[in-house]
Amino acid sequence: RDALVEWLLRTGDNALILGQRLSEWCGHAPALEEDIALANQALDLIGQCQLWLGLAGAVEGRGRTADDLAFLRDAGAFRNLLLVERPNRDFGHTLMRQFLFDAFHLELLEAARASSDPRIAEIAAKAWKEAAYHLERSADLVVRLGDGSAESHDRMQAALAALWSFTGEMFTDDDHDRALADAGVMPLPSSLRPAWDRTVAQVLDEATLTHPGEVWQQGITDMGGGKRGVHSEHLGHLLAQMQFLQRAYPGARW
Amino acid sequence: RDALVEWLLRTGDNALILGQRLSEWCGHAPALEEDIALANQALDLIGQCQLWLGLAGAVEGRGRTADDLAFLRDAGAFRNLLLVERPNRDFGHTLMRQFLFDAFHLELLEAARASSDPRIAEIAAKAWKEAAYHLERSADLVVRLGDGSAESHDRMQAALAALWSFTGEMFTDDDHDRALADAGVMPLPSSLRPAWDRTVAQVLDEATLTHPGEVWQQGITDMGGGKRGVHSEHLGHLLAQMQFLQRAYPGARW
Amino acid sequence: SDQERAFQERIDRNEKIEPKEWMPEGYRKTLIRQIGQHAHSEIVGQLPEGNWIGRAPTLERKAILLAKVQDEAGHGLYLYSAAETLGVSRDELLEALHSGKMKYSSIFNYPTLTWADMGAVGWLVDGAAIMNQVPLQRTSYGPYARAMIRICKEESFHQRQGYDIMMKMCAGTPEQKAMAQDALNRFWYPSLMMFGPSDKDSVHSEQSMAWKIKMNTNDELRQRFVDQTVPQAEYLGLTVPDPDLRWNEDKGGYDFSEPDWSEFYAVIAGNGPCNAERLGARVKAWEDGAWFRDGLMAHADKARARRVAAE
Amino acid sequence: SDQERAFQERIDRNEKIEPKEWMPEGYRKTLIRQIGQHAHSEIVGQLPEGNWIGRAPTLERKAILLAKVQDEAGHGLYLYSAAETLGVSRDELLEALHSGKMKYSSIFNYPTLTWADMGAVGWLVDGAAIMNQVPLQRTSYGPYARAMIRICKEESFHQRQGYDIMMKMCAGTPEQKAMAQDALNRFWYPSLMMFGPSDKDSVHSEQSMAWKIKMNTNDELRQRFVDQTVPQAEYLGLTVPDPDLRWNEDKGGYDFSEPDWSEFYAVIAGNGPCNAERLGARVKAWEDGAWFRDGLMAHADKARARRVAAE
Repeated sequence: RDALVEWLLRTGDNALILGQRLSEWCGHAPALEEDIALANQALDLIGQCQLWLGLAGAVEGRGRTADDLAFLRDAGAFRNLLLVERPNRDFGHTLMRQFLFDAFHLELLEAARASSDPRIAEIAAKAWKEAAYHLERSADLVVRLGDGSAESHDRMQAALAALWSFTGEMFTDDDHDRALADAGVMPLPSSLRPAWDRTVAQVLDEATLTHPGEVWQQGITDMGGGKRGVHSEHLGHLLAQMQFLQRAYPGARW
Repeated sequence: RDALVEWLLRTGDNALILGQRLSEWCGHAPALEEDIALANQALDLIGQCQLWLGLAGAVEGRGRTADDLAFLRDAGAFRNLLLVERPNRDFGHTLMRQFLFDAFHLELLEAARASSDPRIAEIAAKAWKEAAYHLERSADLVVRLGDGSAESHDRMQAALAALWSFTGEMFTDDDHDRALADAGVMPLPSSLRPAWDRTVAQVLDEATLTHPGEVWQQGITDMGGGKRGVHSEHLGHLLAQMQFLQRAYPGARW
Repeated sequence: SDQERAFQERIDRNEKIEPKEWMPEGYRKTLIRQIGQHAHSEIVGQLPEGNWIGRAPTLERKAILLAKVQDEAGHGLYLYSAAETLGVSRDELLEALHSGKMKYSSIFNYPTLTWADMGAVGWLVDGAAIMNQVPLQRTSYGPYARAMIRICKEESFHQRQGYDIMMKMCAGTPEQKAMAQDALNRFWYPSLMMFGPSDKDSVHSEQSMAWKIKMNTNDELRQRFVDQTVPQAEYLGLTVPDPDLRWNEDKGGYDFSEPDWSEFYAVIAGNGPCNAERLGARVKAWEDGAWFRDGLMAHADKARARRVAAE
Repeated sequence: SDQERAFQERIDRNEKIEPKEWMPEGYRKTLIRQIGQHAHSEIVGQLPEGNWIGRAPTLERKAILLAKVQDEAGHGLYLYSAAETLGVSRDELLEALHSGKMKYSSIFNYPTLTWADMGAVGWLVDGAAIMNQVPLQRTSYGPYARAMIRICKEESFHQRQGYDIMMKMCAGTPEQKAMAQDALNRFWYPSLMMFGPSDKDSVHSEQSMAWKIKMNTNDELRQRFVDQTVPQAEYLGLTVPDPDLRWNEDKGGYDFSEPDWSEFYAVIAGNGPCNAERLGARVKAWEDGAWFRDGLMAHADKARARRVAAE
């Protein structure tokens, strides 16, 4: 059960934190269509997070709701990947982060749709459709901007370089992962890698972007990584904003 | 007593919020000397805020400490001027904000040193020395940058233009101010204006900066202004960060 | 001229004017100004609410607010499209916004300071907007009328959501109730201003009404808004910040105080609490996004060239 | 050469070398590298603590942390001045930092994630720094030795403040105690790394010790640090994250596990959790501040020209 709660928190927190990041763009995107698309993706992710965290609370059995988990945990209890808490920076950075995550997310949900746990399979079936659309969109934009102007190419390449070292964490296996794999609930994260590699290589190629190759990866040592609750300094600042009202007015209903 | 508490909150909150803003520069200033100077000013202001808010809590008589007042009020209960919550933006902006405030602060503390309330006079005597040094420093830098390169001149002029409409609030009189003036505790804010006008005009002149003249002032209507607790959107974000730990761990001792 | 007379007769018969059809220049210009300003209001209007998406107090509230802001961007899109049928591009309109030549609704120059403001904006600001927009579903210009039908449906949904936030706040802790009252205090008069100056001071009104671009006078709509809103405030247990507000049996509506029109003109002139920030945010978004739009265009050019080469 | 021999004899007699005096190029270069790196560490070291000034939990803690960070900038200033006596300007050193040619202490490439990290940084990081620096008060180069005396006094004050934070956290709520333990877990091995690689892998060491630029071996200092720190951890009721830690009666010190040196080299090579952010923040501060420094110089030039004209 611990491993299951852990997996649900990881999956739900990824959706929550990335949704929070995307919503920072609201009203500031480079085109109206992007404002709409980003709000829509954020909305999908927040919706998924409600389901995953709701289930996490139910499985945990300590009476915590999705809102309790979202708004009353401090950074060290969050289990999202380092990738999704990276700051937005320029729009190319935001898109590249989205693409790298979407390509992983789709594989993860694809596997989750086939989970032996029907609660997971059910949520994943809904989320998978959204993720497929997100990936379609982010891959398309990565291609168009990579193979666009000289400036857009350079910005996408720079974004790729800045974010690449945060992708390794998606495919690390730990004891929780192994427990779920042994129980047939979810395959090992490392097993998702080949498909992700293929998608990424193909899109980068079409985008005329240079694949970063083997570089040092963040958060994959025993002591580190968002999956284990060791985050970057960014998450604390994000949570201070996100959780303000629940912290300042404990017990109030909204 | 209400008027006295109000004045102490206004004075203490100005110090707190400006100190908080200055401390955001920590490690990011354009020269090591500025890192040191800004940290020092922030430190002075936080020290003053402890004294003013401590006295506010004592006069109020509801058992609130300076920390309670700093960390457990929401934005609408803060009484600082809109000027001090303006974002830092570039360093010229930060310096101009500091100069416009220091020139006011010194006059205020000058008057407060002569207050009929000995508790106020005592704190003001200490704070006055610090404020005098702050003003010396900020005025000097405004002059050097105004009368510096073309770029530094333009940046200082732009900062002045952006901040000027927030200076009017410093000199508005309301019922609380009038009550204190009637009791001989503090002169009316409006009475501080001529000296401030002279200082500002002289420094801007020496800095070869154009005085903005008469422009619309923010926060001076009946419905608005930081002194009445109607702030900008910036304050809520600032407080969400500043108050995080006290909010997230109520009752803990640090 | 005959053409103008025939045009006016069509309007009087409640026929819809369609894009390719002849229309007087004044009609076209007035429509562009009005639709453009409305479109700008939708996109600038994302900002005050965007300020609280990150701090929404529950996941549900965050999702609702995101959906609402997404709808607003969508309304912007319909309206720019409607304006485009009059021969002005979205980019031209945006340039006019960024240079200050075109305006957006002044209400968005007020800050959103507490979560209750998300309620007040939905309840009062969207409420006032609907009051303006419902009659415009019958406006004479076809694309505009059709955009309005679509928009009104969503707006009334937004208004209910805003009122729902207010209900929760008013049924909540004393602090929440105080936030709700404070939000009403701050948004009441700016909402009344949304209908524009009093009829006697309003320019262009007569011609616009003849053309059915404007369907009611400012004062009519304002009265309707007050009459609708006061009972809602009472139901919430909130006090409208107007000591002179009272029911007038004779006219079958409320007597109420005029907003401070000098404030209205000051805000219009660029001196509201947030003008510089709102317009600055939009200009920055546009400038920061130039490389993105250029990149997409460069890609489209390349793709076209490749298609041509392949043919 | 004779000069070199005489120089070494002066060092052996514990004479201080002063700026204008002859010294071997290697001595000068090694000192510049060492003092410069130390100066860079002070200014980069502002960042991880700066991260919590805005969120310090009480006004008192905020003031203490501000004062500490201010001291660090001051130490940077002394140290750049000491380096300048060796013929290298502050701007040259900063350029070397920004281009990655010079390093700063790798410990600052770890993030500060909770308030307890402010305790751990003071207790462990400043503790390790002092362990390094106390012997350097007797280093052979006069300006460096004098800077060290001044710095050590303040550092030991900082260390006590850090330990005081840890005491409060450990005497606090279970959550606070857990934060304290977590901070120790994360900072223990990186602190051990601060003394550099094991003597057998350490380059330059022998010559530096002969010159009295380095007064003790890395392993000596690390042992001393562990022996001092373990009882302090016990007093706090915290567990050092090393299952093999035990008292060795024979050597009169603790046996302990080596840190993961592959991590050390990875962080040195730029791959720590915060390298890009730390260096990026400094480079941005420098670049964003160019107009400020240029403006002050332009003013100084003008003022000089005016003085000359007036003479």
